[in-house]
Amino acid sequence: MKLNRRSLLKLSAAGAALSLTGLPAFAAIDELVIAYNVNLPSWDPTVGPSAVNPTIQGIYQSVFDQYILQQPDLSPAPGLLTEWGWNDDRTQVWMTVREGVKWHDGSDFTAEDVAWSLARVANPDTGSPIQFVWGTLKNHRVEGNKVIADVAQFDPTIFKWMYFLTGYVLPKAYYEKVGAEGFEAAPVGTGPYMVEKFERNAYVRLKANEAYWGGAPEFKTVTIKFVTDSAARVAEVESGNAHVTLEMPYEEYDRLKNGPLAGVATPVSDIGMIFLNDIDVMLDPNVRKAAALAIDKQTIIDRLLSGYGVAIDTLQTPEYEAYDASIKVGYDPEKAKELLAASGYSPENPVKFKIQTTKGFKPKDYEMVQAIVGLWRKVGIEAEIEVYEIAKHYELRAADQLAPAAFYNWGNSVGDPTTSTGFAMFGPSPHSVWDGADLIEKIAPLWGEADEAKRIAGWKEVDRYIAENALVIPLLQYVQPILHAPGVKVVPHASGALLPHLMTRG
Amino acid sequence: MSFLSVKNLTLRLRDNRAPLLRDVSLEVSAGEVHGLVGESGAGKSMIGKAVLGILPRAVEIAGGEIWLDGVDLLTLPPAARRKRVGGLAALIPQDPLTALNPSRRIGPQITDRLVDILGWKRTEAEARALDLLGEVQINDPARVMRQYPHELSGGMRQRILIASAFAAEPKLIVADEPTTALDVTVQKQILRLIAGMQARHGTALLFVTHDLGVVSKVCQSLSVLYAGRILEQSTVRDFFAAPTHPYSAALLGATPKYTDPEGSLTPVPEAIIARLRAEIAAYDEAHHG
Amino acid sequence: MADLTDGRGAVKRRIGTRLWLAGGWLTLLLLAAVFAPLVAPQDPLAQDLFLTRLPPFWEEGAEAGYWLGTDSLGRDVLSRIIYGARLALVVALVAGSITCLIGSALGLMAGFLRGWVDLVISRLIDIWMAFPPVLFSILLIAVIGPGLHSIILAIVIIDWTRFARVVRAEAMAQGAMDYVASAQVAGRGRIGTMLREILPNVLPTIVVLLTLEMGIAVIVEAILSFVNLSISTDDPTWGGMIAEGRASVYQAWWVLVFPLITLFLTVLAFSQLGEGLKDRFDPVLR
Amino acid sequence: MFWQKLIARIGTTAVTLIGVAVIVFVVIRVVPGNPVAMMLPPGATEADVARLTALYGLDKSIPAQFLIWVQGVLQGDFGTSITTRQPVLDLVLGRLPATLELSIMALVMAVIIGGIAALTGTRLRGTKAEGAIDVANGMALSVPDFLWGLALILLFGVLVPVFHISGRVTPSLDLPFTTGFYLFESLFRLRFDLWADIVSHMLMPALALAIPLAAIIGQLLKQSLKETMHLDYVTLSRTKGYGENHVITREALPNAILPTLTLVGVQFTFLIGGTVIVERLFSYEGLGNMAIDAVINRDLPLIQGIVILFAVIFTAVNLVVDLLYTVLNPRLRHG
Repeated sequence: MKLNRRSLLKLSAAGAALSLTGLPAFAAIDELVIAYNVNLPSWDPTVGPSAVNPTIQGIYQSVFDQYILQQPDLSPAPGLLTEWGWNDDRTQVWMTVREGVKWHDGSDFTAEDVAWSLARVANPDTGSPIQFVWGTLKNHRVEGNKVIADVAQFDPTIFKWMYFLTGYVLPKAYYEKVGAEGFEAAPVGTGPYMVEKFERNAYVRLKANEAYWGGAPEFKTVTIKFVTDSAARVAEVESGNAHVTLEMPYEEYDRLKNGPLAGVATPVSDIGMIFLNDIDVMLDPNVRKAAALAIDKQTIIDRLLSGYGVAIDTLQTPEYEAYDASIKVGYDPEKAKELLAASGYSPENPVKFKIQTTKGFKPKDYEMVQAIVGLWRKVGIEAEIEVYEIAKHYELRAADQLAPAAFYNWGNSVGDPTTSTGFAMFGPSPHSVWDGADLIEKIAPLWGEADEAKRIAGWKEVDRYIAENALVIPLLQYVQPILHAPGVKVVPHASGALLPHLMTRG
Repeated sequence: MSFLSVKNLTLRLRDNRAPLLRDVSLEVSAGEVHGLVGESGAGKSMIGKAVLGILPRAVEIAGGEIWLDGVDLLTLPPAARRKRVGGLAALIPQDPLTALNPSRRIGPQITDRLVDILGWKRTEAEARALDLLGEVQINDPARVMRQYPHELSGGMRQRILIASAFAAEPKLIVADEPTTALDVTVQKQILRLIAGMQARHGTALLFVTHDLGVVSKVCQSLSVLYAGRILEQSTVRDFFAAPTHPYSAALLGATPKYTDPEGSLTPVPEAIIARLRAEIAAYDEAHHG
Repeated sequence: MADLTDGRGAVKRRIGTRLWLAGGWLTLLLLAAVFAPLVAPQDPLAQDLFLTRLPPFWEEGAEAGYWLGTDSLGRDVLSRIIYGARLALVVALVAGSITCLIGSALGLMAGFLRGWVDLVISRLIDIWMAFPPVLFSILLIAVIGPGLHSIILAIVIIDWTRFARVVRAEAMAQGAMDYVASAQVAGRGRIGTMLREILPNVLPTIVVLLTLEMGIAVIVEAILSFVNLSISTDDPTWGGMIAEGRASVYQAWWVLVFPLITLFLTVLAFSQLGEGLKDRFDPVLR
Repeated sequence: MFWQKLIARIGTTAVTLIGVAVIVFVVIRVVPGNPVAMMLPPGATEADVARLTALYGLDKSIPAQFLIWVQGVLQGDFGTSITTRQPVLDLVLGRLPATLELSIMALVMAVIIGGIAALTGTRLRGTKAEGAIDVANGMALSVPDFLWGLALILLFGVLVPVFHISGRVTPSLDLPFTTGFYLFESLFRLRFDLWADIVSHMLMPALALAIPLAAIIGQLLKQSLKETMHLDYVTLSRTKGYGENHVITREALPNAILPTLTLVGVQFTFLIGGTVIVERLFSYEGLGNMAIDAVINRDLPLIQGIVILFAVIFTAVNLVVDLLYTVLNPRLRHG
């Protein structure tokens, strides 16, 4: 039997008719089932490794509310805080707390919860990974429905962190009553859904919070099944066992998006890039520039990712504030050869260095590096690929022992230049790879720049300098594919978070 | 009419058609004890196996007939043949150490044929088993019935196998060198036991052995085999008085006598072996496989 | 002159057709691996982003020279399978034989020398078998990093107990036999006895286990590639191709199916070879 | 005599467990990819790294850490998992029933399939059919369990969607179970609707595990049967008038099973260890699935807990198999 598309469609259609165990057909959906791609390790969104894991923020945002709400286009809006800001001389921050909100256990949400939550993540011994940001605020205090805190060290992005990693408000009374372990067993938040049943590594069943301040969600019961294997996830949705799924190979997305299922694919705040380490051959600007010019980003996106991806030349994406469309690098293999020739290299006598990448961590990560190595080979760059696990990457980067080139992806759902170009390229930060002194001087003043317009212009200037000297090679902005049954309408979120409370019966 | 009548039985190996038995014919009437004698590998035990239908898979019956109580077994379908053999005949195996199923108690291994094949009621079969265990001089038969084979000696196990063989009052018993695997002291008792039971039960007995001494004591008639051919058939009395075939005479010369333990033994002369080979070759030529 | 014995000796096992087929496939594989540069129609690493997912030659839309089609990077599937044979055979031969060497040596010593040597080695075997094999190899590769040497090391570390257990039992059984006692009486030292008396008799079992082990080594490489832990460089491996092909099985089924068939036939060939050798050596089977 | 054997056995088991604990403790401490580095997002400073390392006690020397760990174990505290911040013992014991049930179901299916293959192979020995069964056995053996899983997902999951593809039970069902053993408890509570749903989830992963195991059992049993069929008591039983089927199943099989039993015991432990990949493929929430996450996230205490539990299962199964062997084998029973 020739296993091509036509015969497969005929078979699966026949199969659907044959299904015996009363699998839910594609008709009206009362209980929404989502096939999710990663397991949820822990219910505390503010402490521990899961607090900084971008792939599970969608689940946290269904159960907990952030200080400030981030809308699908990444822009901030009033959340549990209705207004917020600095005082005139920026020595204090003030926040007005929304009233009439209830915790899932029925108790009242008060300014006390906000102050307590902020103090908790600022305290180093709770193991909070973002303590270095929250620690810039001191002695948080409540005045009626306002919360005031002193600014120990000015951070222009403090309010942006309030809708980013660990920016969640937890119930003070409940948490202190049941303790960390009790909270893990029965988490309580103010979010659109309450946790009804959680089976680790298997599924979580959510019940709608009818009294949600943002309006009760349409689907009253939502089950999030953890299905780590992408082929199994697609099979779940295709067989009707689940209604929505994400992160599947683009070929599968294309196959099903107009077929029995529907689909939506939008660019998200996650980019693929190649870190360059200022060691051996990478110290030669010709080699760096040639490496950047020799990559045909658009062809890689079209051929490898079925066209799902946005080519970028700086670490900012079009949605970010500091995005500057005028900075261009482009694809020019001839110029790359000239630059390499200037340093004495050629396809016959290629420059040699190692490039590290993960395999299977991000869609087609390994294949992209193989394609880039193929393109480099044509202009005279011989790159040897070394695969490592994401855990090994973090360690090497923290110890600044990455290979001359290392493929990595960088999430930044806040869209601020500090949490993209800043942390990635600022020498002293343990997470940057390029340690050039010239760049450090350019970036240093921007950390504390109070004037927003001047700050953004400063970061654009840094991005231009980086692009001209090829200190890093940005590749593409990822597009997140979501497949869903025709019976549900999915509103995608630019941060990549899959939010059930935004889904309606389409 | 003889109870067992084998006519022109020829056995060959399936894959290379090497002949094992060449046109063997013999008759055993009810109550008669007939010896099958020959060197090891002469095919004597093959005859017994052919009659009981337990030939190894590698051997096929290339010709001949086996009449058991008036019916040619080879014309019967396998199931009917098995039933008939099970009812009318029994085997006393050579090595008691491996002929009893190690994971089953002794009792069921005697009564199973009576109940399953012959349709006896369980109580009847058990009574019969106890009876026979007594007859083979086993004391405390009830206890032995519940024991496992590994708890009993070789001699005891052979007695049990004999009891099991006679249990169904078969008309024919094939005893395949029943004493060879036992040590000498026990051999005589077992021989006397078999002869006694045969006489009492009037069963026809096909006695396979390489020991002419045993034949002289137990059998009434015998056949001498060499390389799958019967060289001589006669009554025991005539044979021991004057064997007709030179090979038989040589064989007699090579057998220690109980009566004359110090008698010198003369191996079978080469000349006779050569003549036999020529005889066999001529036969093969005539029948060219 | 006709064979006058009762013919039992005449029973020879014809070399089974399965043995011929298995041997044939493995020789074909060996040739492909050794002469890969000559045999392979394309360079296995050459990518052409405009020739991605070409179907095999018999389907329409195929390109000449790409007999079994191309993968999502435009690389020729047939050439990658041929070069993949190199790695498969290297893994099978190297990992197989090292595992066999270590395992058999320890098994032999434990089985024959008995005493505290046997005690120590048996405990070692017990401890080693208490580790879940796949999990242990994933952990191991995380420690030493992916690469050809790590796969081989992982296979050796996991599977040596298979040899040790069997060889120990065999050596113990042989040790009890009379011919060993007579050899020792003839003044040969314990080690001498072990090597010259026991080893030749245990060798057939070792050879059978070795062929089976080679098959298992190829499977372990496929499992590790499936979990993205196989070799890191560009060199093609069947397991890697299967894992990569899985994502686009509906669009380009040949990227998954052909390496799968090759892997399947190779492992089958090793197991049938092992079975065949076992029958040849085993005198008991009439 | 029996008691001496038991005490010696407990001694060896203890040595094995301690050996496993020490080895895995050192191996995972040496593994690159310090878990703390994984926790720190962009912008964290050196001080943060040091602070968190101390918090998780990873800054002490390996022997010191091992001592702390052993003291904890003696009081039943296997440490806390870094990623889930739950006690390791609860996590591991929570997931153990799922893996045990899957392995037992796979073993039962393997014994049935392997048994049938061996018996038919023996009954039809010498014919073409026996050759076909041998080749089928070889094929089943040469395809690893995760590839069988792939094929099953494609076949029964998508093309002919008859069985569930992932998970262990349909989440929308509310489960009245108290223990983790869903399959057995649903039977115990006579809830056949739940039982059917659970089986529909477990069938494919169990089958993927069972096929290679069935091939091994099939080959071993057939080999042992072949040798038993040559023995005299089998031939004697034929002379009693019994047919071939009776002879094989009642006379040969009981004695052929014994040697196969010990090998099946060993294979069963490999099976449990081998569930890692199949559980991952079918997103079946057993120990294996959790183990892979633990390794990827370098959750050292959790890895340690899982490996130790596997070792305990391994030694326990061996003990049971040995006991079974003595009970079944009449010669030893009266020893």
